[in-house]
Amino acid sequence: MAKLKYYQAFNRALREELARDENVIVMGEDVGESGGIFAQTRGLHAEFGGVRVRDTPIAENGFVSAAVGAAMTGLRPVVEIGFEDFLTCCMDPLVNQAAKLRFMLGGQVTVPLTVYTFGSGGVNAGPQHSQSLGAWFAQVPGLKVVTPSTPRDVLGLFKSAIRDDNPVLCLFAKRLIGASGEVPEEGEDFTLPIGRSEVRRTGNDITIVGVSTMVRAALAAAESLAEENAIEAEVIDVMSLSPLDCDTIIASVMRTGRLCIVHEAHGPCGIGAEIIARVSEQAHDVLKAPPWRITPPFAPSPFAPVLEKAYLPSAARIGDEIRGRLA
Amino acid sequence: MAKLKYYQAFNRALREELARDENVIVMGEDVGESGGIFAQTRGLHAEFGGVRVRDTPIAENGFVSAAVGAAMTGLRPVVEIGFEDFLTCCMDPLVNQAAKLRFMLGGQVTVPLTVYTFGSGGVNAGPQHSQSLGAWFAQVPGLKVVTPSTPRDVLGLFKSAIRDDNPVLCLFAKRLIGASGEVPEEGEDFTLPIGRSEVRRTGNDITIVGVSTMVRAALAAAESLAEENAIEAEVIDVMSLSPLDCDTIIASVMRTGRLCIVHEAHGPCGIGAEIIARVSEQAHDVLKAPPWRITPPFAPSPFAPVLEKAYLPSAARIGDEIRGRLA
Amino acid sequence: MSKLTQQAALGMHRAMCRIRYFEEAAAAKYKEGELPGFIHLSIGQEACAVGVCATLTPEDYITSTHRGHGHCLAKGGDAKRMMAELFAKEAGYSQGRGGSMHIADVAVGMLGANGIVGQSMPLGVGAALTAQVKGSGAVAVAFFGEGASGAGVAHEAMNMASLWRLPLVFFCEANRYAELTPYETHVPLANVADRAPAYDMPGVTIDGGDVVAVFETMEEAVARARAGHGPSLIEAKTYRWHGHYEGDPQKYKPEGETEKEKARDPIMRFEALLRESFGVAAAGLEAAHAEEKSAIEAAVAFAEQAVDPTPDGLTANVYA
Amino acid sequence: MSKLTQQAALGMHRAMCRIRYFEEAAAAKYKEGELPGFIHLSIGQEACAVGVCATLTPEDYITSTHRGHGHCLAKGGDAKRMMAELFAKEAGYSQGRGGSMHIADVAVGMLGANGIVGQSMPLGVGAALTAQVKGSGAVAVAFFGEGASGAGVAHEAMNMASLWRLPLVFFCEANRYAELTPYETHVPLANVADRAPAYDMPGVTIDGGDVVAVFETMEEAVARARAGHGPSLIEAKTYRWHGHYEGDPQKYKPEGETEKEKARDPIMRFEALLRESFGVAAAGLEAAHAEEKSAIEAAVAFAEQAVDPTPDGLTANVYA
Ligand SMILES: Cc1ncc(C[n+]2csc(CCOP(=O)(O)OP(=O)(O)O)c2C)c(N)n1
Ligand SMILES: Cc1ncc(C[n+]2csc(CCOP(=O)(O)OP(=O)(O)O)c2C)c(N)n1
Ligand SMILES: [Mg+2]
Ligand SMILES: [Mg+2]
Repeated sequence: MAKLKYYQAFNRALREELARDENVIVMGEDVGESGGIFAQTRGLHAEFGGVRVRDTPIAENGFVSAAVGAAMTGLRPVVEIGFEDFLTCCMDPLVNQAAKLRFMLGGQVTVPLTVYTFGSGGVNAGPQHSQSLGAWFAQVPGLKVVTPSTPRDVLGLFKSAIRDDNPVLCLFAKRLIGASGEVPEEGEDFTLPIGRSEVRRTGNDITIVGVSTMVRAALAAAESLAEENAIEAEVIDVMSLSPLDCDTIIASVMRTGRLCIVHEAHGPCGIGAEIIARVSEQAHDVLKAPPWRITPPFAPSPFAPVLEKAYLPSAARIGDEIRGRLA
Repeated sequence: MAKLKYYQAFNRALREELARDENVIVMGEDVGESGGIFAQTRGLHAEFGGVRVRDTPIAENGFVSAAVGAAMTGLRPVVEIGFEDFLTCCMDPLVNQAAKLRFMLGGQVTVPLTVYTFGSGGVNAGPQHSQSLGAWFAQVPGLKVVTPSTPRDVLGLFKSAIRDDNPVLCLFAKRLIGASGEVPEEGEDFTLPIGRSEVRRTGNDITIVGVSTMVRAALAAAESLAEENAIEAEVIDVMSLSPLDCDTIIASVMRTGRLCIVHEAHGPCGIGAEIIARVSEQAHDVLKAPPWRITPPFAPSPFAPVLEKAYLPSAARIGDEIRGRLA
Repeated sequence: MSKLTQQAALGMHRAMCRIRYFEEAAAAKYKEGELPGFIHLSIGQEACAVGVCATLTPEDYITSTHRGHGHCLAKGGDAKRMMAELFAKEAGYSQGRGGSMHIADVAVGMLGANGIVGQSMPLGVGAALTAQVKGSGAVAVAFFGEGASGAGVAHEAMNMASLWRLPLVFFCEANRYAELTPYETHVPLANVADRAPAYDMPGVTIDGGDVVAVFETMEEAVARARAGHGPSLIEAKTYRWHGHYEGDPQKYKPEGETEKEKARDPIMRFEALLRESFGVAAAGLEAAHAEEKSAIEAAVAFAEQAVDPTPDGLTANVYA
Repeated sequence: MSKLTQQAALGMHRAMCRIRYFEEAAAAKYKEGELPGFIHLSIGQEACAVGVCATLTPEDYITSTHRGHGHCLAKGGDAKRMMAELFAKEAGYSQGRGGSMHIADVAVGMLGANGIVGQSMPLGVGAALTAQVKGSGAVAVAFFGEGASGAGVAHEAMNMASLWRLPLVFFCEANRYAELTPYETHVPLANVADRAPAYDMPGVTIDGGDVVAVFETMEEAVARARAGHGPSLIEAKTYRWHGHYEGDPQKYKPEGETEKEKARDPIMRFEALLRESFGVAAAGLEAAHAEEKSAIEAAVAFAEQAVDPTPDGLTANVYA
């Protein structure tokens, strides 16, 4: 095992795929010579050249659509949208083009497109630079959506996304960019399947499902619950919002009888709602108590650190809510 | 009571509001002299002039954002996006501008914007002209979303939307455009509150929540269930996706113990998921059986009539599913 | 005219007839209630589709709009499978999933009609990007309308294509209306092509009813693209004889306008030229008409007898 | 120069100093870790904000970019409340909800900085639309960067403004970079303003370090807008002395470039002119510096002692 930071795992994944398949190209604002605003694409332009690692103008709608056109005709474009909030600027190529073209052309094309972006809050970036919008895309047939929360998952899921013949949206977390973690050694071609959740901690008293940044918060809460209250929480990292692996969650709830979902996205019509709906539909009787969601309040993300701290779900809040219900 | 068609109720609502408040303006493709592709704005250009009833170029991002700018500075723009599918082309002004400006400017502005569009399927318009995307906006704080299913509701909710000081998205249904229904007499200033669901049929055996076009299907199913199986279904028209009136739904489920939600939108992270989540969170114990959703399969809307017919939930399918579970 | 051989010219004439008969048949069948959904016809604009595609090889790409039948036929699409698609049959190009608005034959480089106005342009950028990255020598043509020229993606696409010197031609069919509103509602200039300097690319406005002018102008733009000198913008002034969609009452058209345009029928104009400058006999032209007409009748018969798709395939091709 | 009175010129000089000191203070406090989030400074571009806003009345509107401190100050925003906003305090213009990237004083017609590149332009169209519909006589100015000029909304906004003859000025601050990439990555032309003919509007490229040139060019465009003759496009060639965001290592800048630009400091250039052509004494200029500097120090002190917002207000102003 080697140790890498989240953004380094990103960089390694992209480098490996660029080297492996000459049809892989990278496009986006500042992905070229400058190496990206988070150093995420550093070195790739030098190694693979400006034809394959290409700076774009600020035209998200246009260059994502261009990437769709390129994907239809034989390339495997990997496209950066700097902040997840800017996905608002390229919804049409994602939803009406990439997601639908294979279906609506009767299978005449595949669209092996990867779009990645940095989302979530916690860095005081304010209302237009802190959002988590993954649920929108989980609603769209034809797309896949992954939310890696560790360097290992970044490496494995990003590489799988690039190799997938479908459009895949990789939602990375700004806040985790500098986080370190173990990854397979350099040289190992490591991939992870899209559409599988993982149990990060086992326990029999409650199932906590975390999304992205909230997996860490859930794990921290679980430790304190174990220490202070002898409550053993099972923590699941959902990893893919679409396809959603509900089997792993239901198997857990079968044992724990209790379910809590934590995410940074807003509650209404979010992935937490979807998980509760599926568990209710498929395993209603195993729930010993009402399931619930822990999310930010229904308001944009505030800039002020003191407000954003209160806004985002924390380990303390997760612990308290669970204690309040179980203790 | 008078009788009007759905699009006529639309036209009357807009005419009344244009006459009532000189700050109301209408913008969109073909809303002017031509009177709109569904005759929805017929006569308004002649009555109120080209300054207030304005044809736009095909630039949804630009003209919705322009409407936001106009709303911030004292107008009450009412903006048409012809098909709901084209909301993909103006997500940024809706989500990052209209929804957030009041919050992120600390209350310095209001954004009294109304955006309306014609969604849903059933007219063989194919994958890019048949979508129901309301759940996306229900996830966004700062927006309101209504889904009127009758001429009366069109009249009442559209007028309320235009008067609301917040951005409101009115999701009309193409398929209902020619449907007739009773409305208050011409001259009566009729509005309906945004954020309230209505019980359309009472019953004690199961609660069916319908969205837009699916309210009719649910009512038809309820009639056949009553006749053929002596099952009395309560049918609720959700009417507003945001704010969502879950109290009316929960009050019903308290009596019926059973819940089924029907919508044309895809299941994952849809309003059905949200309703199940809220009912599970707030009234888990009153559910006597697993709740469930009836939606199209997870695929784009197919063009072929024989396929679209099988794709969309129907009264027959609703009836069968309920019979299968209750009988 | 030097560049155009008689054989090529006759092929173009055939293609124009094919499009005309195809769309007339579609209009008739639509009126009879046999075709579901919406259809958008390009009758009157045949010289654009044909003049453009006559300069392309099967390896070249085109991206199209909601008004794409002509483009698909001109690029080599099969009228039978196209008609079957309009009839929503399993034998259609997209097995009845897409219909008229998404007509496509990817095998011949027709990447699809598209229901989102403007998107043909960045999609074309993508096809040209593939050609550039792979060094395949292919070029792409993105069709669009004057209405689409007001869309943000039109600008983004032309800007990117210029910055990256892509092998691409932006071909605007300025047919005087966008849905129910005239050109002037959408473009504050006399010519869409006058925007070419804003992208440092050549721009030219031509008579879109003159198939030879389209062909010759395109030849130059395609040569430029293939040589690696970057994109061009061509605007063809043309006219749609029918409504925006079949069934459109067309109240927005001044009285007599369509009739006046019909008198300048691009097919008739080309036939005059074929007779006068290419020495083609009237009988040859009539034979072409007869053959194309009966081919389209065969396509209709094929489509009518073809089987419906079955609901068990509802989720096919959602994912690869 | 005839149009500019000494009094007005002195006001502009003050405003330039105010912006400079405000942003230098913000940079220092950011470095000390006192300011959260990201901040984008316009040091070096002061002549643009000031030259533009000097031609406007409080009833006129401006829309701004992520780099909006200068615009807000020049339009009459209060340094105290602005600084408090950067410090994320309740006394800030937006009660700490928006921060630097959304700095606004709607009461003086500054409709807000914006974090979405390009959106300042259609938002400005909206403000101009209000002026037109209400017949208020107000004009709007939309600031944007050369990077933003590649965004689809830039095109949509300029097209609409032209079609509707809106009282609007599009003001491009071409500061040589968009984030980490140079002008050439974004614009295939020497000048963004060369796109004006594509919208049938006047376009001019000027030296954005020359506040008088900005002022005079704007006066003409504003007069045109007020007279109902429609929009204009002005491009000011300028330079940002700092990074894209504070903390940016600026590796993409050629060595010595910033220093060379600093030698052409727009404030110093204006001071030379004030002395030479307006007969202003050096002492007067020094006094202005001293006063503006201490006003900014007071603003910092105000912001530092101001109270934090409280979490009970998390959902305030989400809905009206
Ligand atoms: C993004 C988007 N906005 C609006 C529409 C509705 N619409 C379909 S065709 C059309 C007019 C297009 O005009 P033009 O580009 O001139 O093409 P033409 O129909 O004349 O061939 C419009 C507005 C759409 N399909 N997509
Ligand atoms: C839609 C969108 N895409 C990307 C970004 C990230 N971004 C912020 S500023 C910037 C560069 C803007 O360049 P320019 O318009 O020249 O303004 P400048 O920063 O030079 O003042 C970019 C790409 C954004 N905020 N919004
Ligand atoms: Mg047209
Ligand atoms: Mg710049």
